Amino acid sequence: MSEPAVEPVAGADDPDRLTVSFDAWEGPLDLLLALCRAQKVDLKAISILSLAEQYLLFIDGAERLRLELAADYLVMASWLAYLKSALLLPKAEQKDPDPEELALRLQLRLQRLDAMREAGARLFAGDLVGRDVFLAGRPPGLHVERQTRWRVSLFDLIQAYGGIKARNEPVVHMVAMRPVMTLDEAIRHVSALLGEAEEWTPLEAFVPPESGAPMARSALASSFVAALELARQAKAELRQDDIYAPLFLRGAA
Amino acid sequence: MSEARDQTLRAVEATLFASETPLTLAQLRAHVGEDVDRDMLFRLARDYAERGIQLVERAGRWHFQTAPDLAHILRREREDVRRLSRAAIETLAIIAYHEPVSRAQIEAIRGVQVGRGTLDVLMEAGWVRPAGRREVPGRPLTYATTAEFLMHFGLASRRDLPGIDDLRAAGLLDPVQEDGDQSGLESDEERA
Amino acid sequence: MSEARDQTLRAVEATLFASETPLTLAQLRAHVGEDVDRDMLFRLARDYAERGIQLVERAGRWHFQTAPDLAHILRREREDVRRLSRAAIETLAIIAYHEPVSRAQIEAIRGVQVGRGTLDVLMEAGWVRPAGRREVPGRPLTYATTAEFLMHFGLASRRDLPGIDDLRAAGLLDPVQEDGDQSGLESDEERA
Repeated sequence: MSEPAVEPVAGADDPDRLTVSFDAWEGPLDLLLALCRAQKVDLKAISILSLAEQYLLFIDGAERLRLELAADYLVMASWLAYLKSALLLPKAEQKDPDPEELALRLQLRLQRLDAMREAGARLFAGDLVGRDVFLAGRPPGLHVERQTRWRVSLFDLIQAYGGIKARNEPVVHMVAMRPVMTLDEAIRHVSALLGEAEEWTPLEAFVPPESGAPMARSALASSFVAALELARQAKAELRQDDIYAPLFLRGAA
Repeated sequence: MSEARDQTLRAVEATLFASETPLTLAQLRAHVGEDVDRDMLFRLARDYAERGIQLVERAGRWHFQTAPDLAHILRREREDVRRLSRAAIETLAIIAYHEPVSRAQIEAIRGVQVGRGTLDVLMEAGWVRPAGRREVPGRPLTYATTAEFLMHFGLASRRDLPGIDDLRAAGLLDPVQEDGDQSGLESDEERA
Repeated sequence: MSEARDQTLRAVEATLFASETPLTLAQLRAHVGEDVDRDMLFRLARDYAERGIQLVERAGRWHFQTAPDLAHILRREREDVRRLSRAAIETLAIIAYHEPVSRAQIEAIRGVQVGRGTLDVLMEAGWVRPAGRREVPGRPLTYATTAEFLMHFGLASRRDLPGIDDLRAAGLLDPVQEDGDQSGLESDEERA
C-alpha cells in the first residue's frame, strides 16, 4: 500500500514517473482508501466531506501536473464534487438521494474494501501448506486393487442359448383361409336370381341367405359389385332414391 | 483402550501417513474398517500434539503435516510459495468471506473490474470453484472456495477465517448489490 | 533431555517426514543443525516403535514408513460383483455349445457383431480361452471354454449342457422379445 504520491519526488519533469506512481492505486476506491489511511483515523470516524475535499484536491493536483487520469478517477471526482455540494446545502434544501445516506454508503464501501484487504493479509499470515507446514514428502499412496467377479448363473447361460436358437429358427408363415364370397360366385348368384326379379327388389335379397356372420359383409360387398357389373352389361337395372337409401335391383327388360 | 482399538488406531495412522490426499472419516472407514470413529482421530491428534509432525483436520479431511513452528528449518529447501497479485489476494479474500459471490459483486466490493485472469489463477490453484448460478436476472455464475483452499491456508472450516465473526457482526459481510455504482471500474486484467 | 534437544528432535522428525528421500545423519545435520546425533534418531525410532508409522534406517539413511504388519491395509483388494452383459452371456453360451468356434461364427449365430471387449471380459473372467486357429482361409482364431468355466457353472463336462430338445421342452426356445431392430449387424462393444 503506497502513500499518495502527489508531490513529484525527483525528476519532476518526467511525466512517466508520475504515471507510474499513480498506478499504485487500483481505481478510485483504492485511492480514497489510501487517503483515509493517510489520515490515520478510524474508518468509522472518517469525515466523508473532508475526504471528498482531499480527493478533489488530489485530482486537481494531478491535472495541474498534466497527468493522464483514467476516466473512472474523473467520474469519482465529479461524483464527490456533487456529494460535497449536496452535503454543504442546508438540511432543508437537500435533494432526494439523501447526501448523508450517500456519504454513509461510501463509508461502508470503504470499510468493506478495507476489511477484505486486511482479511487477505491475515489469510496469508496463517500456516500455509508449502510455506509454514509441509506434507509427507513421499507418501507411498493407498492402493485398492479392484477385481471384478462376474455374476451369471447356468440358467442365464442356457436361457441365453435358447434365446439365440429361438431367434434363428426358420420362420414359416401360415396364411389362414378367410371366408369370402368371390366376385364370380356373386355374379353367378345374382344373375340366377335376376330372371325372377321383374319388380324392384332390394339388394339384400340377392345375398345368399346361408352366408353366416363371418361371410355376411363379404357377400354383401361382392353382391353389390356383381350388381354394378351386371348393370354395366345391361343385364340389370339399379335404382337408389337417395344417398344411403336402400339399393333396388331388377332384371333388364 | 482395547487392543483391537489400538490396532485400528495404528491402521488409521498408517493410512493417513500413506495417503497422497487428506482423508475424510468416511474414506478412512471405507479403507480401514467400520470401527474407525472420530474419537480415534482426536486421540491421534493429541498423541502428536507436541511432536514435529501433527495431525490436523481441514474441511472435514484429516492429514499429517509438519508443526508450524518448525517452518524456518524446512522452508530453506522448499520455496514453492505462490506469489499472488494484490488483486488475486483480495479477490480470494472476498470469495472466502462472502461465498457464494458473483464476479459483479466482487467488482462492487473492490471498485475495479476483476480480470478473467484473476479468477483463473485462483481456480488453477484449486482454491476457488464455480458454485452455481444465482437466480437473479442474468443468472450470474457465483464462486466459492474449495476444501483445498481451507487445507492450504490451515483452516479447519470457514468459521476459522480470521475475524469472520467480527466482520459479520459489523455488517461488512452483508450481501452486496451487483451494480458497481458511482465509482468507475477499471480493469486489472494485466495485473492479475 | 533438555528443551533444546527436544526442539532438535522435533525438527529432525519434521525433516524426515517432509523429505522426499531417505536422509543420512550428515544430511540431517546439514539441514537441522550440528547438534543432531545418532541417539536422537534411535530415540525417535523407539518413540514410533509401537505406532502405525515407524522410523527405520536402511543403508545409513533414515525414513518414515508404515509398519510392516499393516501392509494389507494399504494395499486392499476389493471385489466388485457385476452382472455379465447379455452380449457376453450369449457369446459365452455359443462358445460353450459350439466350441471351438471363431468370432465370425459367433457373429453368424448371434446375428450381431461381437465386440472385442466381450471376448476380453470372458477371457478375463477365466471362462474362455483361445483354442488355436482353424485351417481355413484367414486361419481364424477359435475360442473354447475352460475348466474354470465348468467349475463355475457346476458342470462335470460340456455334455452336461442341456441339448436343444431339452431346451425346447423346458420352454427355453420360446420366441424372445427383441429390443431394437434386427436389420443388419449392430455392434455390442459398449454393452460388453
